[in-house]
Amino acid sequence: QDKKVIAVSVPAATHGWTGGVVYHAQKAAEEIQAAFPNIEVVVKTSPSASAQVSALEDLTASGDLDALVILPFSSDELTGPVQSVADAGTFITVVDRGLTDPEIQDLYVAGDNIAVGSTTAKFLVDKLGGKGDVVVLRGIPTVIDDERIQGFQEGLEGSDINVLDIQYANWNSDEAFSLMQDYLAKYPHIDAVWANDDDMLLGVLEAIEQSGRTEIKYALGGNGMKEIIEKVMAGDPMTPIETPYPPSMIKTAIYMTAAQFNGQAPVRGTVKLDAPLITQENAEEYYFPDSPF
Amino acid sequence: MTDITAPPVREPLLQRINWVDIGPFVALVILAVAGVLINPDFLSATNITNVVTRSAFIAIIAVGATFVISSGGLDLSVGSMTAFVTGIMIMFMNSLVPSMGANAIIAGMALVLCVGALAGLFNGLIVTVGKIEPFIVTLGTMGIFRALITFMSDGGNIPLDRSLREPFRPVYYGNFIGFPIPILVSIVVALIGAFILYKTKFGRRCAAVGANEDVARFSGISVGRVRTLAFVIQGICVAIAAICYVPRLGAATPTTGQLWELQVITAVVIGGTALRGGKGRIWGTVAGAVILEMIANLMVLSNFISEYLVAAVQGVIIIIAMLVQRFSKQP
Amino acid sequence: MTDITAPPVREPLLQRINWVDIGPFVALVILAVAGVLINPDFLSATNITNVVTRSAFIAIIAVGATFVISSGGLDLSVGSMTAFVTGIMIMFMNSLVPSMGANAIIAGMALVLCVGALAGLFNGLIVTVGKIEPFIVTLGTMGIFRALITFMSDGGNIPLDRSLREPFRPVYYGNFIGFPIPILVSIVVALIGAFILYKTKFGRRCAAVGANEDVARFSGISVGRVRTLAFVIQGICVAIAAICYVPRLGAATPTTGQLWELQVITAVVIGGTALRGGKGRIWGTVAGAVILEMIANLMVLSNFISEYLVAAVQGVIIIIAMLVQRFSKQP
Amino acid sequence: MSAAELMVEPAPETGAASPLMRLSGLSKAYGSVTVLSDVNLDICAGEIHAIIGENGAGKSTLMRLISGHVRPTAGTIQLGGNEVSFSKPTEAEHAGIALVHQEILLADGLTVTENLFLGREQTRNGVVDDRAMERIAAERLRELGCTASPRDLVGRLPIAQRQLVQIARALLEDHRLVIFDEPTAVLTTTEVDTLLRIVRSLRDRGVAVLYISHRLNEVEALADRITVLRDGKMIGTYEASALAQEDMARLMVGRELSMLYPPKRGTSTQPPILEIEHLSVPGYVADASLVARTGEVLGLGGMIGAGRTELFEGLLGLRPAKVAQVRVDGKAVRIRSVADGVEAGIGYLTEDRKGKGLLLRERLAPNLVLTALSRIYRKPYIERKLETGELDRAVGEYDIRVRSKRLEAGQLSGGNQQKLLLAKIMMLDPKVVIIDEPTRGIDIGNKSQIYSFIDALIRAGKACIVISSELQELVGLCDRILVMRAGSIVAEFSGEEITEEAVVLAATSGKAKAVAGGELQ
Ligand SMILES: Nc1ncnc2c1ncn2[C@@H]1O[C@H](COP(=O)(O)OP(=O)(O)OP(=O)(O)O)[C@@H](O)[C@H]1O
Ligand SMILES: Nc1ncnc2c1ncn2[C@@H]1O[C@H](COP(=O)(O)OP(=O)(O)OP(=O)(O)O)[C@@H](O)[C@H]1O
Ligand SMILES: [Mg+2]
Ligand SMILES: [Mg+2]
Repeated sequence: QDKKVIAVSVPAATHGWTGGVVYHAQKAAEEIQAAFPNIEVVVKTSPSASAQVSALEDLTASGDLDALVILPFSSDELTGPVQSVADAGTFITVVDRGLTDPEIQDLYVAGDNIAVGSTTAKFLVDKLGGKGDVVVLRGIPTVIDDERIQGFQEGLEGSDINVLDIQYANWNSDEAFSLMQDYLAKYPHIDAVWANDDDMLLGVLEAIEQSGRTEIKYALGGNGMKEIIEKVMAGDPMTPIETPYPPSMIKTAIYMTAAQFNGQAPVRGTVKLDAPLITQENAEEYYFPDSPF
Repeated sequence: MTDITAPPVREPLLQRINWVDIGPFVALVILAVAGVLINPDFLSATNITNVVTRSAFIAIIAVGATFVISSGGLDLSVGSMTAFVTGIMIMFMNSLVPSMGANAIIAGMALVLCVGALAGLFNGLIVTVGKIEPFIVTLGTMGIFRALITFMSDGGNIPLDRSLREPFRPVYYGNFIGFPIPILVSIVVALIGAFILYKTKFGRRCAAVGANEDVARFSGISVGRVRTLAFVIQGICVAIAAICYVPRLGAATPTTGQLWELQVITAVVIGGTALRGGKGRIWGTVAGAVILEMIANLMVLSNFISEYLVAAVQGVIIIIAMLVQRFSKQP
Repeated sequence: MTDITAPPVREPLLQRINWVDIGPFVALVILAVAGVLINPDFLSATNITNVVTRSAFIAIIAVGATFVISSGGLDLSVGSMTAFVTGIMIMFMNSLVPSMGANAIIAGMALVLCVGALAGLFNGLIVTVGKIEPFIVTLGTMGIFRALITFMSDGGNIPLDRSLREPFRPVYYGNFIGFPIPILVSIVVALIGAFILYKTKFGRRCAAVGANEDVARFSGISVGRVRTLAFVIQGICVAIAAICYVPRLGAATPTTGQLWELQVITAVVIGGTALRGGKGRIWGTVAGAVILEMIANLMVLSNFISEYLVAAVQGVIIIIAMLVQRFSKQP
Repeated sequence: MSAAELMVEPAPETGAASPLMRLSGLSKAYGSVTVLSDVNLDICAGEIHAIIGENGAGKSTLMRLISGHVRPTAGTIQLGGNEVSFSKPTEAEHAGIALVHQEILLADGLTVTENLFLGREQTRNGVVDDRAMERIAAERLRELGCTASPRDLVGRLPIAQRQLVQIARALLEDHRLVIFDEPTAVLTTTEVDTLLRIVRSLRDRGVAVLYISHRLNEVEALADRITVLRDGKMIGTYEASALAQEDMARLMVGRELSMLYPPKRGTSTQPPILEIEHLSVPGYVADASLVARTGEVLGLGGMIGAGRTELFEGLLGLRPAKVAQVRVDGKAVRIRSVADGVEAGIGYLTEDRKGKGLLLRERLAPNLVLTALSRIYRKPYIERKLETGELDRAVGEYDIRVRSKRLEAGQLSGGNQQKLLLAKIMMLDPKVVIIDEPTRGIDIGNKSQIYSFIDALIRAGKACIVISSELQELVGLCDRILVMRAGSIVAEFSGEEITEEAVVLAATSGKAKAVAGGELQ
């Protein structure tokens, strides 16, 4: 019996964005299995890097895996284990975070975290006229967070925009709310706020609203959460733009991987998702009302 | 031999002060002084109000935890229970909006109190009927509640109906005679908690069960019932915290209440309640919750701590706060 | 006047089996049977080897935790301590590569054992000298270690030098007479742990301190020293786990070892050691670690559980495992 | 009243040889409260030196000073001519001083052997030698007539066995001075006899023995010299041969004592107030039935392990038990917990006051009212004032000697703890009071108070069941006695039949007339 098995390994739904990833992965799995009875897609979530390595071992233990779609927790930690899977002849699709050794992956659907930071930064440089005071909220200390901050700082280079403060808020709206309140207490003048994830932006917006402070021109996020896209569509002056980092990239990757078991030639190489600026004009394209994210 | 017949001497004031109870407040004052030195804005009305208001959730839940802990239990599930009951409440309110309008809020509040009590009952029954360590039971239910909210929200979030946001908002952002509502709520909860723990039969029994289960049993106290009830009180406190919480961000997410359990237990212990049970200190617990929030606030307000090291400094301060407490206990 | 009690009769075999010790193994067997029913691949050699190998980290750390808990302490910092010592080890190894080549691995291993012991000593001294609840102390140091690794890695990660990956790899992936190295390491650690806990004066005193501090003190046992030493053993176990961990993931990150503390404590408690101290069960602890890993494995192997509900099912299974344990205690 | 008035001469200073230990001006104060002042005492090798005094006189405190558990506020201790100052118990132990505590200080979760060897484990090649330790433990336990197995968990042992384990622990190594602080309070006659033999053999080997007991007949039988403490002060040291029991009592209390036991009331003919039919506690009690009537004190005698305690614990649902029928005042009741028992009018006072009776870390008042919270409950809350009032009343009524009402229960002297516990149970105003070992560790003055109190209860129309391991007490106090052996009620005595010999005989050999459960109704 030659039923083809595609395993999908993604982080557990611990916050909004990963929740979106799980949602899209499951959607893709259902759709593909309904359309192609000869393909089976198993989605597995893991709450940590080492759990993900374990999940890989479990998925390959039975030895009948044809393809693996993986959104790694971190590049360094998963490179070795994915290598072992690849060595068994499994087709490897890596999503979002590339492995340290690019040779391993057959297909790479890349998100661009650096671009998320730099696109936002460039927008601010432009709108604030090259100068001003901004505060930044970052997530959980991981590669993604690090890259976004790095991109943001690169984007500000050459301008007179001053980053007053960067603190962790763990991609959690409550912690972001508290942190923003404290920023507001600490800095009498803030021109703009960047939270490197939309979950946190929700908290930031509430804190700003409660403070009644009016000098803050922009509060921006990133990731493309539907609540924020709605704001962009509505032309919200505080949050006029958004940078997408669509969790649906996992769906794209699963479809591209599945295609080869459906008679098409396997797609190899790199598919780069850029992080274009979402504005009121193009917001509609990035709006998925049914997605939980 | 006749010492008892001597008229009781009024003890001097200094000795009558209960130093153990005072400990956390001493720590609080020292922290506040340090705060002003670090950043003069610290004592601004807005900042202090913000900090105290924010500490309300932890304080309210920790009042419940004081019962559980002083009766010899432990509840690790409070954080995810908050997320779970919040989710239930929002979904229920949203579903009632078409028929009831803003009254859905009242109905939702009533429901969440029941759900909280039931969730607490669930924990309590497994602990007492199954006779399993509370640590393990609530670690298990922590996973269960967290999974349920993730499931209910499909991993995303459960937003409150827009039409309810405005009428509900004052519950977090509103004031009453100058005090933010959450502060008032937590004072009321603490007052009721203190009343129950110190002034009712149940409170006495709670402490007795925590101090020595055998003595309690031989004194005619139904140990299982008292323990279970402590968990139910914990559940109700979680529900009250959830009611104050929803209007703040207007949504429940799988990250709601994450790691609150650790904060709650820390607040209780900093407040002077021993983890092994037998004695609960409601007001110390409230002070403990404020201390925690204040430390976090000071971390942001100070300028000389690398963002990477914030957690380290917090850890150090918590340990120092405990030391201050210990030494203020010996007058 | 003679005594009425009959001379002690040799107990029948069934009664001589220590049922309390057997509990976790019964739970393990039931789980394995359930596993086969869910997915026949479960019992494949590869799968079982994988599961047991993976449980090595938690098992090794939990052996240390058995000492801490049976002496009446608790260590919440083990997870972040793992991250911290892993980071130190990698940085040290990387810095030695130019001069020592692959020998850097040996040097790094020696160093990490010292660092682990020191980190444990640090915890132990604060607990015993400062006389603060271990829960609070280690919650504090948990923050401290976590912050240090974040600081050391600048919020990113600390990868092992490429040239060391190959020579280091066998420590996780290698075999010796057919057994994966981590399994052997954890068996050796458990053997040594069992020897120390059951067969040395220190081990006896550890249990005595946890059982009744006052009695231990009156018996001339230096309670502080015993407690501190238990934390040092915990630190060394963490270091050993770190050594096995690095070749698996090849890097230390600020999220390394997150929430391991809960898994470790759960393993210890499932293994039959009481959280309030007084009795440690090394082999039960090891079984507990395997049970946890097996549950996670079954979640992956089974296909009918919504991804969102995995945590809930795990929670339920943990509680059931405890129930099985309880009932197997009463023959 | 001075000692001289009591017409007994203190023993002349024994200038003989040099004493093993000499205490000079030893005092102890807790804060502003002096519990022991200016004690001067010589203890010689090869003597049994008894210390007697009322509850709270400071006997245990003195022993704790000698054995390094507590440091004196003034005065010196000389050992073998050299001044010593112990900062911890182990130092005293190394100097050859062992103390058997009044309260049982053992770790419940450990086995008998582990407890015996705690802190002095034996090793072979660095490995603890369980085999050897268990062998020694078994031997020592046998010497003491303790039937516990070396591998039993101490927490599972009845209290008497625990006491024997504790004694075995003190005697494990050879010491120069062994102190027994009320070793026999929880023991029955057989074990007491064994213990007395062992104490004498210690003396004969040249060991100095300090011996505290409230059982004056023991003191009379055993002691070479007797020191009397009253209110923390030394009254004097006397040659034992010069003191009769009445003299001891008088010296302790400082006044003439009236009769120890109240006159008996005679066999009651009133209707039964408590009827228990066919009660079994698996492993402890087999099919016991009994009837208690108002107007009589019903005694329960038997050896250690006869199952008397378990019978009533089973009755009150404190351990798994089966019972066909329980009637209180003629009405059938179902009792599944102590609370049900209270409801039905049954009060039970445990024999294990530290482990099951009092919250040692809690103050006196909360302990007192724990069972009877309603007494201080005035809707809608508990009134502290009522609570203090209750404490004042109980302190007066039961003559609980407390120097401050802010003390924790664990800081009371043993006897006063017992009185507090008694007061606690009586707060419930029960119809039937079951008192397990009512005077364990209580001095003779208080004993007679408690007896007259029990008598008053009976006269007030209540029933009282007394479980006692002290034969004299049983015989002196009770109107009717049931004897248990190996889990069954084997004999009943009333009126003239009640003699020590008859009870002992029934408890050990069963030659007395057996009573079938049914007959009792
Ligand atoms: N830690 C303490 N703090 C204050 N008072 C104390 C403390 N320990 C003991 N006392 C008091 O010292 C007095 C003497 O107590 P001690 O235990 O020596 O009496 P005792 O003669 O052994 O009595 P008993 O026969 O009842 O055992 C008591 O009044 C007791 O309350
Ligand atoms: N050494 C022992 N070995 C085995 N079982 C024992 C031993 N000692 C006691 N038991 C069990 O404990 C039961 C009751 O013990 P316990 O001493 O509490 O009874 P009791 O009659 O209340 O004695 P007392 O009140 O005089 O201490 C006995 O029936 C017996 O089964
Ligand atoms: Mg005494
Ligand atoms: Mg008894």
